[in-house]
Amino acid sequence: MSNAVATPPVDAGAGRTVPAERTGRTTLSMNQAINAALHDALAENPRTLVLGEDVGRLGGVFRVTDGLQAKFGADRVFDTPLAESGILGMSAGLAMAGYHPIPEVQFDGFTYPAINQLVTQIARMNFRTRGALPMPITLRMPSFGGIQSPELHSESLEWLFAHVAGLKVVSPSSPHQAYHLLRHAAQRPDPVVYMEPKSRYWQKGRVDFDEPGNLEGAHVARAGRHLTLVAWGAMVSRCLQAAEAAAEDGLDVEVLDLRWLSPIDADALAASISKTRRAVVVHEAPKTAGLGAEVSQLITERCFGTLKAPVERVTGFDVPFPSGSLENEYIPNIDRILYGIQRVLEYRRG
Amino acid sequence: MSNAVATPPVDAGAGRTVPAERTGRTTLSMNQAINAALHDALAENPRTLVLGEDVGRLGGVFRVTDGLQAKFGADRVFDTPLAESGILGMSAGLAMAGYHPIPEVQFDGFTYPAINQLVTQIARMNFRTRGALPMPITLRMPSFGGIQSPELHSESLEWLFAHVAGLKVVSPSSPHQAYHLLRHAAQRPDPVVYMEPKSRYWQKGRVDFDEPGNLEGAHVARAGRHLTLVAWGAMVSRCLQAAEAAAEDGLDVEVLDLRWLSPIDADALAASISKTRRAVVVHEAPKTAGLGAEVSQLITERCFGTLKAPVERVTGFDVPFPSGSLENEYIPNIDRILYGIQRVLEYRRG
Amino acid sequence: MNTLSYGRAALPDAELVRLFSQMTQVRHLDTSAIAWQRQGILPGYAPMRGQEAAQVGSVAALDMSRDFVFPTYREMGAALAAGVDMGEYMATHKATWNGGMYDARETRVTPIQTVIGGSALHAVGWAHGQRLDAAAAGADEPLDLPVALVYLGDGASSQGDIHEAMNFAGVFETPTVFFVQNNGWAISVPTERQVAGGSVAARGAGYGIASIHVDGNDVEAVVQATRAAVAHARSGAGPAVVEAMTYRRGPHSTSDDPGRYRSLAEERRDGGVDPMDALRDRLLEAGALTAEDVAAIQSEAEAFEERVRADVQAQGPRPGAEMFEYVYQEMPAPLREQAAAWREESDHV
Amino acid sequence: MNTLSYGRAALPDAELVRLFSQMTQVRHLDTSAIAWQRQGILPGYAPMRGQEAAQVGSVAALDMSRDFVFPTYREMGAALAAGVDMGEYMATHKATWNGGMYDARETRVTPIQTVIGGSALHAVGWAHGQRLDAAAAGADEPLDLPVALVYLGDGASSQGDIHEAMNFAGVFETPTVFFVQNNGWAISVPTERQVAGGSVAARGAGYGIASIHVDGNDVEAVVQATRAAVAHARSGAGPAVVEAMTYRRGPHSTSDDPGRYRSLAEERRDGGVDPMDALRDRLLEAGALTAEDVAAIQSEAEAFEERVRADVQAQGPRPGAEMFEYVYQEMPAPLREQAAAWREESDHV
Ligand SMILES: Cc1ncc(C[n+]2csc(CCOP(=O)(O)OP(=O)(O)O)c2C)c(N)n1
Ligand SMILES: Cc1ncc(C[n+]2csc(CCOP(=O)(O)OP(=O)(O)O)c2C)c(N)n1
Ligand SMILES: [Mg+2]
Ligand SMILES: [Mg+2]
Repeated sequence: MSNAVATPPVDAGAGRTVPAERTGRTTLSMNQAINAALHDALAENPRTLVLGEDVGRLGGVFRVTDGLQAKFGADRVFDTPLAESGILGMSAGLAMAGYHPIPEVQFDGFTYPAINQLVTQIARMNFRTRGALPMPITLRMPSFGGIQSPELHSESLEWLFAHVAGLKVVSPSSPHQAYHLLRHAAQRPDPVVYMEPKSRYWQKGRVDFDEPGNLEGAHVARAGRHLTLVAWGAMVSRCLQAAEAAAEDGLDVEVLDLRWLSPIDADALAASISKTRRAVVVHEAPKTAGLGAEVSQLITERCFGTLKAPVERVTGFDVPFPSGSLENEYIPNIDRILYGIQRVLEYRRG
Repeated sequence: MSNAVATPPVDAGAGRTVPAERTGRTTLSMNQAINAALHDALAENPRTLVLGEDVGRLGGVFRVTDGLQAKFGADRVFDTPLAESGILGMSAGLAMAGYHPIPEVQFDGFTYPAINQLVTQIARMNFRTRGALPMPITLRMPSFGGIQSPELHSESLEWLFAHVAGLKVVSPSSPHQAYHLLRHAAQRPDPVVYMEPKSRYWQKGRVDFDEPGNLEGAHVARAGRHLTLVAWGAMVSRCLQAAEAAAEDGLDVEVLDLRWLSPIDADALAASISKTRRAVVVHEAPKTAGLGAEVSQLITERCFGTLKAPVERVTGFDVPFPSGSLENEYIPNIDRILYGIQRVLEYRRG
Repeated sequence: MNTLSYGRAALPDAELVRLFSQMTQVRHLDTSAIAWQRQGILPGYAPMRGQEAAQVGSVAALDMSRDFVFPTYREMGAALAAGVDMGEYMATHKATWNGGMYDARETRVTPIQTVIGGSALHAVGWAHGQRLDAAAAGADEPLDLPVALVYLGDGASSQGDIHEAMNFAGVFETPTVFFVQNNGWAISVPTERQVAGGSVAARGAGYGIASIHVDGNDVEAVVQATRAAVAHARSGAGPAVVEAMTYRRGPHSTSDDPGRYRSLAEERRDGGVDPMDALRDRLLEAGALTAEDVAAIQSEAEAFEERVRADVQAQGPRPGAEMFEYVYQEMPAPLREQAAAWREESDHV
Repeated sequence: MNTLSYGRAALPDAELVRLFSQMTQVRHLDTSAIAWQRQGILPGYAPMRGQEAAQVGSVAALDMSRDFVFPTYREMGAALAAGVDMGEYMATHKATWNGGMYDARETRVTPIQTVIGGSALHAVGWAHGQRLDAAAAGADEPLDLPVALVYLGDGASSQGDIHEAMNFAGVFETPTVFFVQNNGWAISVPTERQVAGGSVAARGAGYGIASIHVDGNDVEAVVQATRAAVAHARSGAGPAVVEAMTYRRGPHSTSDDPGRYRSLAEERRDGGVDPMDALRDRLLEAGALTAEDVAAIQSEAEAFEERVRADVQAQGPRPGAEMFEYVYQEMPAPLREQAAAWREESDHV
């Protein structure tokens, strides 16, 4: 058997024709929304490819690529050998050949073997070649914790990606955003890391195909006056819950879904916190040198004069992500977020 | 030829006997001081090993391991094949066998291929095994820019190492510190990343073998009253120069050499900034999500009530480290540090 | 290809019976663990049905008083054979502690590895340490070294770390045995789309490493082949690769659905004879076992499973404080503060 | 071993003369670049003396109108042969722009790679793209694919990425030629302590990849061998490894001191006959060249070197604004702000 030769797609030729644009509204789970976005990206651009471990016949361990190989054929949606550096390095070469690869890393924690290709090659190729060989690569991976996974299946890597010049980083918090942000990312000429909050894959939500909304920058997930919770990915819904709980105490909490972790929307942070004058940043990654430090410092730089208290961070601890039975001790829960809010409210200048 | 069999050391047996303790003071360049520390670590503990690319016969591309193989033999100081993941993975195995490996990565930017072994294995093995298999590994690498090196020979990776639970990170700024901090690191039961500021290798300084001074936490490199510059590695001497320049304008600037980048000495930051009430953090890495964000936020958390202005960051830009002819545009220079100081001094609450 | 030949001298019946009995325990525990997952006792599990001969047979070739084993997440059978407490082993699947609760130093079995290919270099480094120990002790040739045996799958053979490990092992001539269980699949990807050239053992040749291809479903052959590889490594002659051809008869994990990528007919065809059945029939035929013996062995396995299940069910979550305690040997002050803050907030709740 | 045989049909004299002339340019420029470094014109340089035949010969086997070359930092000769402007090439050594100032898309030569092994997977991905293009266009077998040729050293063969690249190339049967210049050394580490098993080409066998061992100092043999590898890849038969045995006659780089790890006597012994001398003598003997021709070729090379030197000396540093400009195709707002702040502070100074 020649591996190089594609198995013909079930629905041959489908990949070459743009299907009727999706219109209207529907209800989808996040993994379905991502699947739809991948489908439409493949349909729209014949040079878009999906590759990774088990993305083909299996449809991905979370079924995110379900049906795509059957529809678009094994030349456009294909399984690779088990090697993450290989997947990203091959994607770089495909981009040089004019393709738009959408590689998947099967789990967040298996990005580490590919960091060299990501940081020294993909992120820098446009720079190194003075724009001659851009890298329109959309790197997807299931991210963050929350589903009691085995070791290294619950990492939060935004702190790493966000530091790397040449990359952009985005994480959706709802099916609607998941669909539109992925379509948007897959049309960019620069590499974008797209972090999928795996604990939200099965959460259903309304997707409006006609009204994507603004796809750049942060998004106010809940407006409020007294304090701003800043979060992304799976922590957005947790912050919304915390805001509800705080509302019972008469506290009107704003929740800012940062969405883009690189570039960070500092204007949105400033707009929110100039109003609320108090902020808590929430993330799952360990605290030290996590992205919360950058977000806090950006807020402080912009709002020093109006801030009532130092920005508080409610985050994972400076420990390896623990095993499932301890995950609720590690991931910020509603109580810890409320304690963080309380510390900010009770802060008195020393 | 069997590679596995060691070439006998020139000075056979020297590795087994602890040489007369070094005493008194002497003047050494930083690479000589590191060499002396490696020598003494090898002499002190027969289970200490030095390994890496070209560390043996060549004595390292910066001559930091010069003479060590001749002295201690090719079983204890040995060249590896050209593979950084291999070097760190092998070090993990050697640590499991009761050795204390001191691996070298030849240049900062070639740590990327080893990130998986460093982050998922070395940093977590003590945790994973509940203390049964600790990883007393001291990972050395020439770090930072300043000598017009080729691409990827000028990276600043402290932002990455400092985030990783299970690692400790230190960077010396003088020959004296280089000697003592390395001795100290090499005696620790935990993995320590030791970042050598390559632009300072040839800078001479006095080393006092009798008085190591405190080896934990930060170090006040220059006392001052009006503002604190926080820095590490090669930026310490640049900040000292900036402080001298500022002194001409009657400004009394404190320079805090952070030294340990994990754990960060928050008490020392608080002590300094409660006094000066103003701070500028200086580093070579890109600004966004660099360690300056964490340092700034720690200062803000501890000193919010007394801070006169938001902590200012003078850092590399959010771009790949550029080629040599642009390096002075990229690395914070004295002018940029002075501008940063000025912004802090001129800050008025909006 | 630098093929290592190995003796075909038959194993004594008593030894085969011991192996059969161990394999029976393994099979029963494996089958049960899948049931435990369905019953909610375990959040997940990675079945190894069909790989009992490869795992139990390879460990039988080791001297666990001095050798060291580097497993992946699918080596329950190897861990059992190496003497690991199965309650402590299952702790990783119970989500009690990642890597398991057994003492890696005491058992001489490294913690369960989730990173594909992550342990191979450790097995090279550890083995090189044995060489250095021998050199420091002035040991004579041929050496008599402790050996590191690292497990890897066909999928793992694609990882760069495996290549670096084999090359390092070749260059330093470390006493490392790379034991490959080629079970036909890496989740949904079949070996022919994974392993260019088709043979992991053939890779060994590229590094000048001795290698052996063996029927991984024949426990006697596995013992013989692994003994040869271990003896080679032990003597100081360098590393060896053993490629044991077997078949993953179950799903990749309890959350996998193999029906999406292979049919039952294919499973039946590719899986061939079950190694358990083959060994049992052979021992019955040879008169080494009677039907009653088989039944007794099965009952023992059932009793064993019950004890392990009780242990697993009794296992509560670890105290949260351990999250902080085990990160370092020397806990840094900021982490101590985080632990204190965590305790305060947990106590309040 | 899956050895690819190749035709030994002699190259026409005219072609050999053209290659000799190119090699002479390369040798002269290489020698000069070392001098430039001593004179302070370049901050550093990586000499390739002794590898002219391997580099010029391998490019001669390509069709630069459609193939693509993936060099390391030591492929000045290959870049020259591929038509890269040498002033733009030297920009990397002048510290003007990392990777060089030449247009990678126009020249079909990727930027100078400093990460050992970093480009091999790109050559696999790019080549796979050619296969996909052919499939989408419904091309007939045997295919006539554009080929990716990636250079690597003996030292690079130790990197995990090389293994992953060869395996991917094997699995996807990409038209990739891995051209290994085994020059005996990776900085101070000799091949025998680097390459377990001793042969990089032998690694190919482990991936079912066709491979060729060739005398890298014999330009004719290099052309023939590489043509065979390229033809194999072009036809769709899959990747190939060419291992060209040569010798790094100079230091690793202008900051290296080879005296620390090899003696002059060893250099003389291991280096053998200089490939330049061998080819010149052969062409003189065959009457394909006269002594006057040789002198003329040398003068041309000298004139060429002067032009390149003038270009390099004329090269000023790039405007600092380019640091910001080329990071992205779509510059994000915070970076635009940083660029503005940078400009303001630079203008003040
Ligand atoms: C570095 C890394 N990448 C991906 C995964 C996800 N993953 C877990 S098991 C597996 C397949 C492994 O196949 P193989 O090596 O053949 O072992 P088997 O599962 O067949 O025992 C994959 C892709 C992982 N655990 N680690
Ligand atoms: C990933 C990585 N590790 C280390 C280095 C430092 N380094 C530069 S060249 C070199 C030796 C390369 O040897 P080889 O591959 O044989 O190529 P040659 O220099 O002989 O052309 C080393 C170790 C590097 N550039 N990249
Ligand atoms: Mg398998
Ligand atoms: Mg070489």
